[in-house]
Amino acid sequence: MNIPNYAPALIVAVPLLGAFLTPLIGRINDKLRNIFVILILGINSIIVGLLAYNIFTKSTTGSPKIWTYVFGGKQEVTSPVVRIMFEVDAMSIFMAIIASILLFVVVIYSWAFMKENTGLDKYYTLILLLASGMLGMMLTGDMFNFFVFLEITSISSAALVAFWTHKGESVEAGFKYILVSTIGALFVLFAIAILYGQYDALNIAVLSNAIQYTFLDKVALILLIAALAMKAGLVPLHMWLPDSYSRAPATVTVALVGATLASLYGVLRIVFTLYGNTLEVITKQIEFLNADILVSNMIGWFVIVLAICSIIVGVMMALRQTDFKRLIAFAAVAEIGYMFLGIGTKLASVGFDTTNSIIHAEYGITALEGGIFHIINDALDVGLLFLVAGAIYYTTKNWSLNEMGGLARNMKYTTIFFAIGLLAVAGMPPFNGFASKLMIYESTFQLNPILAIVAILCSILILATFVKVFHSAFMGPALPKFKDVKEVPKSMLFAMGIIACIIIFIGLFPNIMLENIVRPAAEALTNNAQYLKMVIGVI
Amino acid sequence: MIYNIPYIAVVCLILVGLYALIFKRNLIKMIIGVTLIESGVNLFLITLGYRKGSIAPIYTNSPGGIMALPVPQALTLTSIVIGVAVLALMLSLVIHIYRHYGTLDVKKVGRLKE
Amino acid sequence: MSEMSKIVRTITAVTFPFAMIYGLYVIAHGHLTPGGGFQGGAIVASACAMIMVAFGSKWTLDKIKEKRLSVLESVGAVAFIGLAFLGLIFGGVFFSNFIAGDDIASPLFDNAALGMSDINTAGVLPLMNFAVGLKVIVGLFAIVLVMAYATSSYKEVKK
Amino acid sequence: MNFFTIETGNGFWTPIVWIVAIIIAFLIMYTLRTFGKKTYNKDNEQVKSFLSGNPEYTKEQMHIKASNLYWGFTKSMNGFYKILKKMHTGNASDYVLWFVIILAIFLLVEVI
Repeated sequence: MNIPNYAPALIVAVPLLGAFLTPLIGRINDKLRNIFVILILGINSIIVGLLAYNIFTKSTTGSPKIWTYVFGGKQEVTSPVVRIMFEVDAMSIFMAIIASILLFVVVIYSWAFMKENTGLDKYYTLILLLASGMLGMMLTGDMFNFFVFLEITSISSAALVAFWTHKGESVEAGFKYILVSTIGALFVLFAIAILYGQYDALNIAVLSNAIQYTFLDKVALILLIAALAMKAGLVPLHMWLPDSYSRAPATVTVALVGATLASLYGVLRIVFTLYGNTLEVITKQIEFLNADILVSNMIGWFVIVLAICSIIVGVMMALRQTDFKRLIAFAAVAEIGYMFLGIGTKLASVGFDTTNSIIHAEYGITALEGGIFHIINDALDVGLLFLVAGAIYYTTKNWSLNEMGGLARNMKYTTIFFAIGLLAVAGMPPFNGFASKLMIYESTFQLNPILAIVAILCSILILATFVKVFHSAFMGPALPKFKDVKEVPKSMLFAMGIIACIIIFIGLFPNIMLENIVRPAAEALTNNAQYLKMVIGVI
Repeated sequence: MIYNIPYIAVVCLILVGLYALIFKRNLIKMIIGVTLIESGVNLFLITLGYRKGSIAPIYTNSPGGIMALPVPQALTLTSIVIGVAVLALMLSLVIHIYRHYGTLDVKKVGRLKE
Repeated sequence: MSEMSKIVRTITAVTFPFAMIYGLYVIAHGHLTPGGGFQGGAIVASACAMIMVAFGSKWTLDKIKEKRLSVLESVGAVAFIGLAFLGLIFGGVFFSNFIAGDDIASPLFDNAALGMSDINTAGVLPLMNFAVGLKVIVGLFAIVLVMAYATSSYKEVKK
Repeated sequence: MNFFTIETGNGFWTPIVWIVAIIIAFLIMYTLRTFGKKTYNKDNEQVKSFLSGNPEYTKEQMHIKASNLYWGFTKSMNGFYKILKKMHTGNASDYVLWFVIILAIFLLVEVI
């Protein structure tokens, strides 16, 4: 059997099968169940890797590849309108790689971290359901399918956030999360219904080909972007994010980072693929400016303003937190702002030249590449920091930074991992965060220097924030109450080590990542005609 | 005009749901607001597939004539199934919240802030 | 939840089989008429919930173990996904209807006048409906049961 | 293929240069360290902190807590933090309200 042909379906189906087999295996033996879950996600990662290899090695004609998979029918697509399809291009598989790395690390880390909890059958079931929901969101080519996977992701992750039901605040965070994500998902469904009512299609490529940008399309675009931005945690829709990130178990938080980034992927897909044909064509006259302005510029500047707000609010709130995980969560809000800054710059950079034809500024492409590159860097850096926070909770049973101090004496490896994560998330060279942030700074500087200055200043403040954490948790005199604290178990160290190694690798060889993975992903997003041609044969 | 009434109802349902979510302080009432929005969206989907005088889309022994579009109905069913799961999860979380906090007031429940 | 009066219990006992059979009918005819696994399952689950309301959650929990319910739920889900995987193995595509078309003409149901003598008219669809139905019955009933138990035990703690 | 250098349109970034700089800095540090006294003794009075005869604080009191760090910065930004505090109410209704507000603003920006 030729696995890459079936890979898009298998990537979603294998975790789903595993999720429902887990409680049955859990009745036999706990250790067997843990091995089974790790095995399932390992197999899944291998399938993702195989598919990624097939997509990123270009075909003989040099054009980017798009893998399509039709469910329940013959593979030759005659009319994609009524079929449920998976359309996997470089961007989708790029996100899938991130998700599978995070999930694989999470299950290894859970082995020791969640050992003392009861009801672990349900925990692993939900983790695997979350995996299949996230991966489905990233690979699907059908709007309604996207909604279904969005809801699977939010239900399973809300249940995971409230997994420690003996803590009131965890349950509260879970409730807030499910409330916000349900509202978001319902408005996504409303937008999908508007699109379906007009064009009688749900497939992204078909919709993208047919879309006219009528008034209803505008409403649908607004609903989609606002709802998905809320799920991605853009200020001022970010308030659920610190709540649920800080009160969930550390493993769940890392998986949640993946779920949040899946929503970000939704924004990218909708702006660049679904509306990709129309946003750059339609102009509108602004009365008081007496100038033609592209619609994509309007959306771009709106996104940029919100992104700058996220960066500032996230950093400033992070600076005064005393709760370890809440602090990292606010820093994660700021990091999401950087990604949206890249996306917004790409949208705003489209303009007119002297002959009044539309041109794409070169720094726009760099901004988008930087934004996409920053997705993987943010996932790894923030993930590593959350895992370190979990390790400290494991030993001290406390989240408050005021109660900690001098932990570096007893937990050497954790300290090293935290230092790596700290420098990477603050964008210090030579770690991975710097490469992507540099691309964002340089491109936004050409759009508007103030944006770049704010971004750089806030990046410095992130460093200051984490230096505070480093001092108050790891430095200082050896406190007598932490005399017997030991280094965390090996499985947790191993999980953190995996992420730290990838961070250092990307930091030292940024161009390998950029040339082979990030650039094809950005190209897949911007080259909409190619997408339509590959999926439905329209040129 | 008469065929626009479902769309007006959709907007009303969604607005009432949002009103309940924003201004009601009881968590159970907020959940009712979520279900109202959900029913509004479901009604919208169903209305999209309906044509004047159409019959249910069952092919066996059908009397002929135009049929309602079955795809939105399938979508609605899926959305209802998801809605049930969300509702069950929300209610069980509310039970736990009441156990820990002893109140359902949304202002007093919001302990995680700043 | 405590048990209700004898009248309610008797009426429940009488109406329960009808509700059950109607729900199972909806599941079994899912591929022919409106309805299917989820709808029929919801009907059966509400019949079970009726039992629970009439006889009390304590009594119901004594009769049915919650763990068994979750195992049955997993079995339903695994059957559904397993059928989809069988489609991949035999039909070549995930979720493909690999036994549709191979009509098993049955002498038992030989109702040739209506032209519906075949048992197998929809391939895997009815099987998937059964799997979904099982999962929904058990899942919804477990949710209702656990919620009723959780709220009732809280009241007792308060007292 | 070029493994290291990223071209960013106008500039470039090479981690190798940075690593070389770090290595040189370490070498300088090491050489400076070798100039130090070899006969330094760890187990005598020299290592104790000099507090003008005052009693030494306990370890808990000596450690600067997280909420005391950056005290001046937060104090000077007090006006901004007041706004942020007002924003983060922790009330689930307000989360939905913010969503509706953003939706409305976006609609105005987009349609008008």
